[in-house]
Amino acid sequence: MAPVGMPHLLGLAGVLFFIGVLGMLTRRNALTVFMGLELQLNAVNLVLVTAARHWHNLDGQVLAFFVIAVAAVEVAVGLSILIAVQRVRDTVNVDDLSALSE
Amino acid sequence: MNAILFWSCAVVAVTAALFVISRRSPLASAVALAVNMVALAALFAGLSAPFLFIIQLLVYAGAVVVFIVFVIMLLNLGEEETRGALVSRGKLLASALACCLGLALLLRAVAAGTPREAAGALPADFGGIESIGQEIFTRWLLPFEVTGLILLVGIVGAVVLAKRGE
Amino acid sequence: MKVPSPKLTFWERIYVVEIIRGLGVTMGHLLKNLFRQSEMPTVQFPEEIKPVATRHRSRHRLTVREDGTPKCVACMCCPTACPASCIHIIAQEADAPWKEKKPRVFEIDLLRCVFCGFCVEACPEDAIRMDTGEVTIVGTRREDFIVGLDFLLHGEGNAWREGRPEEKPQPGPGEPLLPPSTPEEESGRGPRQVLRPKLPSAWETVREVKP
Amino acid sequence: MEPWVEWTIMGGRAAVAWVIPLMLIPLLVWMERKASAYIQDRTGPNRAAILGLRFGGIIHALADVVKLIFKEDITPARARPFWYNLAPIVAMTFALLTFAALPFADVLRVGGHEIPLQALRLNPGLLWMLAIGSFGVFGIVFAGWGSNSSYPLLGGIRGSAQMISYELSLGLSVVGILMIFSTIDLNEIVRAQGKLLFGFLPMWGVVVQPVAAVIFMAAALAEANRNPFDLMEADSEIVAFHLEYSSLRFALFMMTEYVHITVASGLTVTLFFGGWQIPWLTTERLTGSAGDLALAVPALLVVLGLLVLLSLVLLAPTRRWHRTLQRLYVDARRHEAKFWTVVLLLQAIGALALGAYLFLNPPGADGLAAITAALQFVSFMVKVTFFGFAFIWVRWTLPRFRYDQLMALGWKGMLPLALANVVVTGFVLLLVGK
Repeated sequence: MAPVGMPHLLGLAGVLFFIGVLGMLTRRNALTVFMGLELQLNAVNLVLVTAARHWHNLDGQVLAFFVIAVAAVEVAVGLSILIAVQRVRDTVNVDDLSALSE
Repeated sequence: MNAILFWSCAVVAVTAALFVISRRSPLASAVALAVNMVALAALFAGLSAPFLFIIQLLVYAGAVVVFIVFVIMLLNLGEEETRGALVSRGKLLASALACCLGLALLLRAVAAGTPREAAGALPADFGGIESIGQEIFTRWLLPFEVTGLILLVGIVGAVVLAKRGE
Repeated sequence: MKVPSPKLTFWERIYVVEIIRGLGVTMGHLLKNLFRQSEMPTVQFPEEIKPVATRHRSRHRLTVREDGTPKCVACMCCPTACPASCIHIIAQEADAPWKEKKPRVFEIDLLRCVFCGFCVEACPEDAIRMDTGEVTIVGTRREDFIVGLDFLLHGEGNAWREGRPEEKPQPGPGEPLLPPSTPEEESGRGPRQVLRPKLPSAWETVREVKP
Repeated sequence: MEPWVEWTIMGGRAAVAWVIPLMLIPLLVWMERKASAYIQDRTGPNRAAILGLRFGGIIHALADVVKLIFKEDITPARARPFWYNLAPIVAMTFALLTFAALPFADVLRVGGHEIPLQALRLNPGLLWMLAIGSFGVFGIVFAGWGSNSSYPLLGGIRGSAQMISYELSLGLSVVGILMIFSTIDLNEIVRAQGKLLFGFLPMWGVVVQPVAAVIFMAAALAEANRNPFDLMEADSEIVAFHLEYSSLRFALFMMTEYVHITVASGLTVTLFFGGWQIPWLTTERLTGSAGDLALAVPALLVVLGLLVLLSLVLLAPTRRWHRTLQRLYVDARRHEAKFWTVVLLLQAIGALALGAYLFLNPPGADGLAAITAALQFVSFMVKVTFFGFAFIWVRWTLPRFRYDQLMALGWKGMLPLALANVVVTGFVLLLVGK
């Protein structure tokens, strides 16, 4: 097998990011949209860690750490919003939650 | 980096990611997400980031996905209904754009070749708890504190949002 | 209604001290029972049999006269009184001139019986009693629990009464136990199997229990 | 070292970490039934027997297994089969994986090699425990979701909410320990607990962090879903998440509970009660200064063997041994007494022989290291078994919390207390100038 280097890792991150974008765009369930978002964040983390490894610089890992922390906050707030929305509108379908655009 | 580790993790991660966006049951998506996270955590371990490996397991797979699953059960979300076309025209366009963008990124990354790698061996404790701690609590102290503040704000916001309106 | 909750002191409010005290209590019980097992109130049933109270309504028996014939005159008082309709009697002419009838078939379905004792109250002849002390009635088929005349008169559980001074078994040793007719004729079916648990050999040691 | 030796050692380490919790399951089940019986002035199980040997009811654990294996395995028609079948496996796997990071003896130094006596030697071992421990929620969630029935779903939600809540206190209570020992490697934490405080007190976690120890043990009870926090499956009044399960799948859930107990007590022991440390006898003391331990072990063995032999000789001819057993133990049988006599005799002879052998051929440095590791393993197992028993002991002592009380205690009581403990520990460390 060919040695694995930065291009492979970046390619993998790109594929994962792209799948995340697809998920965000095509899914209706707000929760699944969230998961697409998480996929993208993960892909970014992979790039950061790869870069850290490549340049022997810990900044990438520290940034990835921050991304993880902020992602946790985002999930907490986002899911609370979801619960509140479900309580009021009885749906989490993003197509039905278009009150602001009409 | 070990080729076997990379390829197995890559296959698992991509398959799981495809599962995330293609399953109709949200719980299946969430579990696929967890598998994806674990595969990425293994990659982190291979990329000499042991601390991030554990944090990824602890925070993402252990807490975030558990929380998502918990919400799925709380809302008792069934399968996503598929009324009408699965994808609207605008979404199709956006997906195509994203697809092109992704491909472009991919091609760019591969075409660019390997950037110059830092010379010399890795520091002994690279990515370990001690070195990361040193970084966070010296050069990245302000962002770290701000992150703590964001966490606090997030917790308060979550509590306010999830509370039944009085 | 509002029930005031008791005021807790500081040490009670932090739980820990009280929890440790509680753990002490349970550990005390554990140790006591571990080292003084014979003081434990549990009765090891098949090995130790705890006698039932004398007035306890246990399995029925039929009493016999001094000549060995059943006291029962087949008057049908007990099946009439029985709320569970578990007694089945078929009468026949008695052999002695001084009594009218005797039972040809006397069956009690122990699975239907509710052990209320009404049959004992109803009997004008003191012919049925519920004082065998037999409470473990075991069988493998439903039919085993339909007990007939022979079993009620001479079943193994009746032997238990021998321990009681005031209740000597009526026919003395050597005297004929059976009435003139054969058991097959009496109950209308073959001899009963003994309704008593067969103990495995591991349970050979039987401890005596003070009543 | 040759590769196959390395692989064998690695497999052996994994096997030990795998076998310890599994082996403790029947023991804990037996304790649960027998100890609870004694606490409640009952006799407890004592009927099942093999060749007339009852072993105080431990055969019942075997009988339970046989029963659970041969019961009908039912999958409800409306269940979601994938999740339904996955749930018990997930629960059991993660519970067992958690145990992998626990060290059960100090690093073994034999012939110039270092063999870590833990299945998974991780620098952030403690975080591994927390991370994999939090995966345990998945088993419950899958069971609740896969059953596709209201009560298991509610039970699953109740259980996962409880586990998420108490994970916080669990994690935070450990921070104090990390600050004091300033490491996150579990083996290093245990090693640090071998030091003496004021010259005589072993510096166990419970001595330096008593508040954290209490919080941790309470949270561990909640994480293992044991009384007084067993709201998830409160047998007597609430329907649990594994309502729809039967046969071996149900057995897996029950076994998972006991593996959780083992893991929780293992972690409690490792963090707060000195892990594999034998009080006042550190690894250096045991392996160093040859002659100290080299003579102590065989001497101990000989004394032990002689004592047992003496007691047997004194008791056997008068048959007092048998009668004592019969008087003391209602469920002891005649050949059981004989059996134990033979076992004790063999043990005594074995101890004497081993003692004599060690006395005649004093062990070298490698042998000393092996003996030390064995002693530390025994110490670890004794502690773990004791705390496993403590879990059961607590269960039969305390009443159950109400759900609002549970949440109030977790969020309003233990979480602030754990945070305050961290702050106070920080200040004290500053003052001490560490």
